Amino acid sequence: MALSLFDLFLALLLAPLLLGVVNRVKSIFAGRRGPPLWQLYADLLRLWRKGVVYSHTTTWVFRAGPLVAVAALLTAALFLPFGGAPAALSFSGDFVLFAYLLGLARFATALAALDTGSSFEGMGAAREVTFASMAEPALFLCLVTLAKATGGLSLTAILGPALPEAWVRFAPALLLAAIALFVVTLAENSRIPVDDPNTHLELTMIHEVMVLDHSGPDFALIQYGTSLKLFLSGALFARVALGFCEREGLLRLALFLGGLAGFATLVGVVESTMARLRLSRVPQLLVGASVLSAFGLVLLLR
Amino acid sequence: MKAFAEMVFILVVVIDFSLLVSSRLKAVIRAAAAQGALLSVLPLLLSSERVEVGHVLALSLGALVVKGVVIPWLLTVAIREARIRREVEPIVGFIPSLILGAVGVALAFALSNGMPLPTPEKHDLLVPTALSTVWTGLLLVVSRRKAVSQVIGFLVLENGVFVFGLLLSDFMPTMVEAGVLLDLVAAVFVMGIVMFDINREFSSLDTEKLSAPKD
Amino acid sequence: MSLVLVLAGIALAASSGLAALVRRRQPQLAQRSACAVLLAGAVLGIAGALLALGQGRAAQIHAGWSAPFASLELRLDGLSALFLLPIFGIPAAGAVYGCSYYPQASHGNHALRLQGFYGLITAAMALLAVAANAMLFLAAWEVMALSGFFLVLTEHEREETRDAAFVYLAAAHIGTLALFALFALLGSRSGSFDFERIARAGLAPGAGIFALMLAGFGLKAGLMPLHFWLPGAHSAAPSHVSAVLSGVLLKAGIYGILRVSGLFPVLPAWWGFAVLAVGAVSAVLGVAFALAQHDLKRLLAYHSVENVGIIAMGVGMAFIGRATGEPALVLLGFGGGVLHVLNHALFKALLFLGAGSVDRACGTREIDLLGGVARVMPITAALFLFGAVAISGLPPLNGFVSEWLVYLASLRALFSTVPLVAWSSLSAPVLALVGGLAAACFAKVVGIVFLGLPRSGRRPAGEASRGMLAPMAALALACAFIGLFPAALLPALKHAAAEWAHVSPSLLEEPARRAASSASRITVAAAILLGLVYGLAAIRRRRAPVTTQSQTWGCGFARPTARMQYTGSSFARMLTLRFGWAFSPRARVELPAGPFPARASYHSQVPDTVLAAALVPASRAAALVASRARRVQHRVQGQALLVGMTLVALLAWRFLFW
Amino acid sequence: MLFVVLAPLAFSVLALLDPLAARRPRALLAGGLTHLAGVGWLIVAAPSPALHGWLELDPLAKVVLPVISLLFAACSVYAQGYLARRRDRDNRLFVGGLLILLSAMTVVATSQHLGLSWVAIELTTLSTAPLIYFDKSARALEAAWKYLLVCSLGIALALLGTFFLALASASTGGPHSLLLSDLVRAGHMLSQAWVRAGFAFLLVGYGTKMGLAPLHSWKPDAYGEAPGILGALLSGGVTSLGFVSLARVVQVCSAAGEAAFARDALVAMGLFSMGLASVYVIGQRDFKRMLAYSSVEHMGILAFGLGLGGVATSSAMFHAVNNALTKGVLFLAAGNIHRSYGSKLVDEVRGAARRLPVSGSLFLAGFLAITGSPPFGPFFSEFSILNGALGAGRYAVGALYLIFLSVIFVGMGATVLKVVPGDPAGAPEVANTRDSLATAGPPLFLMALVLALGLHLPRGLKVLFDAAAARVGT
Repeated sequence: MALSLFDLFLALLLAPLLLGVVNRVKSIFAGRRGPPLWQLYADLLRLWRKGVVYSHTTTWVFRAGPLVAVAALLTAALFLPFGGAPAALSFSGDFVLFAYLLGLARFATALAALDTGSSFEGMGAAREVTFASMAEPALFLCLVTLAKATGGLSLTAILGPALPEAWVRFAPALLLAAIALFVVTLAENSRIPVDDPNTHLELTMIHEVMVLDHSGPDFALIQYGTSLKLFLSGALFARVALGFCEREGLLRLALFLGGLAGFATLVGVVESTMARLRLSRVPQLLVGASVLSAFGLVLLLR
Repeated sequence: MKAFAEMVFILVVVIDFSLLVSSRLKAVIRAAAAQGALLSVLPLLLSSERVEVGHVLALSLGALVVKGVVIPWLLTVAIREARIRREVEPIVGFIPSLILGAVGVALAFALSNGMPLPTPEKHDLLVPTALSTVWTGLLLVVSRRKAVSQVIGFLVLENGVFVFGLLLSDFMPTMVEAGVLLDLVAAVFVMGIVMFDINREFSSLDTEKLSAPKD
Repeated sequence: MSLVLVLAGIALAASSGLAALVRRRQPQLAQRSACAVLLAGAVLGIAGALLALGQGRAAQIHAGWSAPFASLELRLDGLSALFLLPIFGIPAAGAVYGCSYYPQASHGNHALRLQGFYGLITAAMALLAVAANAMLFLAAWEVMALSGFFLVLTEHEREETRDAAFVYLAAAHIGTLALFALFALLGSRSGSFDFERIARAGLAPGAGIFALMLAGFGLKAGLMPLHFWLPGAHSAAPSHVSAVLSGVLLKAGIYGILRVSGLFPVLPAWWGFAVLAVGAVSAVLGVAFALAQHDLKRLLAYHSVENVGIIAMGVGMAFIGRATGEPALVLLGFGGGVLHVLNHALFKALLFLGAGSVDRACGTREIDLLGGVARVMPITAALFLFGAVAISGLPPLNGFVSEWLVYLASLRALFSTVPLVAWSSLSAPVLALVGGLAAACFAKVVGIVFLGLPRSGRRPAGEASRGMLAPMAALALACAFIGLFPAALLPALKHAAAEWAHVSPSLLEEPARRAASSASRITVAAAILLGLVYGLAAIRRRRAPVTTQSQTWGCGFARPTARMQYTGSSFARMLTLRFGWAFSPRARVELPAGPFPARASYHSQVPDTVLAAALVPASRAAALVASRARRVQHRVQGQALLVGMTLVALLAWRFLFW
Repeated sequence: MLFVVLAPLAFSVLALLDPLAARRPRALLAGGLTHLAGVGWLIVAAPSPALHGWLELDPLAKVVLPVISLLFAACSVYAQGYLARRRDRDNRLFVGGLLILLSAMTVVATSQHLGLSWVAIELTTLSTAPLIYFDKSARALEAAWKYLLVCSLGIALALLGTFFLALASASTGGPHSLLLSDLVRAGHMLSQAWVRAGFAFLLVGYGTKMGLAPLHSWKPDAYGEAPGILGALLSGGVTSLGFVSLARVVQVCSAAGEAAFARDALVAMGLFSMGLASVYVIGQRDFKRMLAYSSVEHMGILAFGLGLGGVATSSAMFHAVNNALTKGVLFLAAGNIHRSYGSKLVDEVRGAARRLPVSGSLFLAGFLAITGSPPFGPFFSEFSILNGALGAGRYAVGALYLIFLSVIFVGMGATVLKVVPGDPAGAPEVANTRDSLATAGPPLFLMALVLALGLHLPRGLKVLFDAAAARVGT
């Protein structure tokens, strides 16, 4: 239990760093030196100290949005086993709660965006919930595939000792699931090719346009939430992808951190080498991911 | 006696045919009256000893008066009173009617061959004649435009029923007499034409005009 | 004892309308007394149901009734008791709400009639839940359906109300006729119309029985494509009526499916797959249609189709569990389905009442005309949001719990050794899709209606009255309770499931214990979530930074107006495009013309596909054919000809062919 | 026994001779109530057969006679209000005709002699034809003419059929009689070929009287144009008697071993009637004509039940009672609505429930009852007939029965829901036609009976239906 809590603490602490790694990879590709790895920590601190501006239009929903979102993400973090230890909280079907907590965070953010009455933020919210609802089946197909392969019904069980053996027996299915999971991760975290976190044209943005009106500590929470979400999805992906190598003790934690770094690099490479898709193509990508993972599941069920 | 009866039956069927081809209302009425009068002879010809003479006479006389005289007379009056035109105005032409009638007669003979009579002492032409006449009556009701023609058709149909009833006159005379009620209906029809003056309401007795378009 | 309480509740509910009738001269008093009588009945009924749940054994009353085949056979078992909770609870909340929402003082006879049928439908549904004889069941069923009809017809001066009521009535009656056939089959095969005897006869579950059951009960439950009557009826009725129709009446269909399937000792697996498939289709298409709606209440009505689909998925899993002898599937599927019945009743009633308050305050249900309602009606908005979170299946509320049970059932199916059963776990991604779409849809509803700025002149004058808020708050509390303490209801669900599946409760003990331990962790997680929100809020409040009020960032637009806000239609457009194949949208477009366009407009609506694309054209065609057919035989000659031809045909039949 | 036949006749003579128009309706009331009392006494005292056994209160008679008497009594009360509002018409023939009709109906109900039945049925046709023309409009005349012609044609064929049966009884050793008990006792002694043919003719003849499709063509016009009171008596009384007469013929057929064909023919015609009614009811704009097609449908149901045999026949007896009472409600209520709006087209009539709270609601309730909604009586009978069909393993006909019932419900519902709800403002209105005790009370009373039959079917009645069904044979 203590180890689980330590892992959790580490995760919450390291979450902003992951985004720093992604940005560093991107700047290396662009031939720049780029911001320092801990840039986001500095940003968060600065924002936390700033004052806030609220629109006349907004209500308590706007203020509650970031709080609920971060709280939901933090709760979700309880269910994910990070390093070697099992998750802090685990029960059969807990990944449903995990996914739905991410959903709650999204719901809160979208409502906060709609509360401003801005058409751009409304647009962003609409896109966010649209793509999320399409990513959801793909995510669940991946999880069901994993559950079937490992015989576990909780994240801890799925990512536990049964996973390496599952990789041996059902490698093709798990490979398909992992690819789909990566696509879902990109979509859920508003990364290229679904969304471009660095764009400055409101018309093309998804996640960023939703939070245009947030400022100060609220925005700090949102930024932290974004990084935490990326960290959570990255951790899930890394654990699944590295499931085939079995290690013990500290080595496992090292492997996990290495996996995360690999994930960040992968995201950075994808972001640097691919262009953002047209919005109308995004659903095809997500449906494609669903089909991939469904195929994986079919391989297991046949 | 038997030959006489046979003669009458054949005449009745011939009158059926003539009813189907007549183009004048007057002629049709006259033919129906003649048929009625002919029928009134039948009870006398066919009666057996078991039946009281009173019944036989009553039946015969009643048929003669009602079928042969009263209703034809009423019809003539109706035509005059309601100023009905003299033509029959068929829906189905005379030749097709005649062919249909002939088919009906053939069927009637075939059918009665297949239906053995439980009372064998009666004449074997009786059933086919009755059925042919019923058939002719139906044909007239269905294939003629004017209300008067339909009344005549009904009258003929009823003549057929009357002929059939003669089979029962031995053991159920009252039942046969009840058939006279049918004549009452015919009378009501005619009175309807005269009293409620279908002519005035619809400008002609053409029942097609009775049907306003509706569903 | 428990059954006696329920019967007393039924009697009080049925007579509640009379209370208003007696005192009709003093409208306010009359309405309150009707409401009080109904409330008293509901309290008794719920007490009876809870008592039965606590006792864990069925109560029975038998009395003679001299209608053909009928007897007054009443039975209160776990399944009945679970259904009795919403059956009494929702109308009670609705009646209180109605006192302020639909006052007799201003609505006169309409309100009087409404109250009468409101009590009657409550009583009929409760009677249905305890009926253990087919004829009694059918009688209660039809009284329920007819009361529903009169409730929908309340505002009968409006043409769309009459149309909706007619479609409802036609659908209800056709459903009843299917049930006629169903029970006639069951009765003639088992030789009795008492449920107990039918169950003891050990009938074979055949395809015909299944088809009749699915058609008859599916029509009432609103399973796709038999849902066509539902959107119109629910939006035409006053809101507290919609709450009962949507929250409880539909569930009568689910109850029927469960009750009848419980009469068979074994079920074939294909029944389960069929129900599962129908449920999945209903869930997905229901929420898709909901997304495309502009009318708040129609939207909520389509969500009922979705939720009934989810319930049916649970029921289907339970069927599969019974067919393959897997107690975990029975418990989780049945438990998820039945718990969702209760949950959906709670949050859908909450949402309909909220929609009613908005409708009353703003005078429109058109989502795209509303906006910013939360600023004037903060409590209503908060309660509606509460319901929205619950119906989207988001933690920590009750919608999540029942959906989670259904998820768990489909995940358990993964490990079944029986061939094909594992495939039913494909329902999990379907549920995920439905959950995502529902969340999107309620983000739209809450966001567009309550947040932002008013999009038209229709804005509320003030917060809803306390009489309207209180029942909503009560419903919200119930939602929260189930969401936070999901393990509380599991023992009752286990008992009912065991009775239904004809297995001993000990067989379900093991899965129930596992589910309960998982459910208790949900409680922990929910507590952590709430604690975190509270803690973060406290920290955030402590931070108390300099706060400035300003305009929303307009992205460079010089003069943004409220009409430039995103609308509900635009919000949902990307998703509805994906379901274009299922819709038959109708658009009225007026394009801008010339160099100085005076006006342009775009109006679109998505009518119900089944109704607009299939049933209405079909009935038009039937009417056309009928009117053609009617043109024949007006002449007297033709009529006489028919007589003659019938005679000839009969003779020919007899003598030539027969 | 003879008293209930003769008393209405006596009152009819009184009415026909009475010079005072205002006093005549009272003769109707007196006749109806006397008859009701007489029938009540008959039920209690159960006297021995009259007229050499030609009139007897057999189970079939016990089923229909009280219902007809009740219906007539209700109509005679209704007539007080109705005729008071129709001072413009001479009511001599109306009152006299109705009383003769009652007498004839009594004879048909109790007659054990097929010949006597025929005579009395003929009399019902003759006595009602002039009443259809009560409105003296061109369409009423047309309706009366069609009624008379088509029914007479049927009745002539029925006479021929009766002759056939008589002939069948005249085989060597046969009873030479048309008395039902003689025929049934003779059983296989009857000449089968003639029984067969006789049944075909009688089915057409009495089927016309009942209004089974395709022999129904007089119904929409007659019911559409006749006063509501006559519609109630025709569709509740006369058609039920056609059914009873047909049932007695089936009884003879069963005894002669010819039941199988008879039953098949009845099922076929019953289903055909329901199917035809369902076609004609869709999009019906005239609500009285709609009721006529509903009557065709229910005659179909009765024939269907009679044809199925067993439980279904017993239920058909029950349904005959339910149908008679409910049709009474519907026609009387429809008559009130028709008079108040001066129209019977759905385009002009709306909001009847508001303008005529009792009649409008009764029209709706009657519609729900007749289409088989619980807890009204017809629900139980219609359900039992279905149960009989499915129990006998006849799934196809059961399915057709259900399909027709649902189409008819939808068709009738569309019409009724245009008439009853809504706002009557702007619809045409005839002065002094609101609900009164005399015009709204009788249908309300009948409706209560229909409801009571659904809530509680006395044991005695159940036994009676079974006995009547047993009479008809299997």
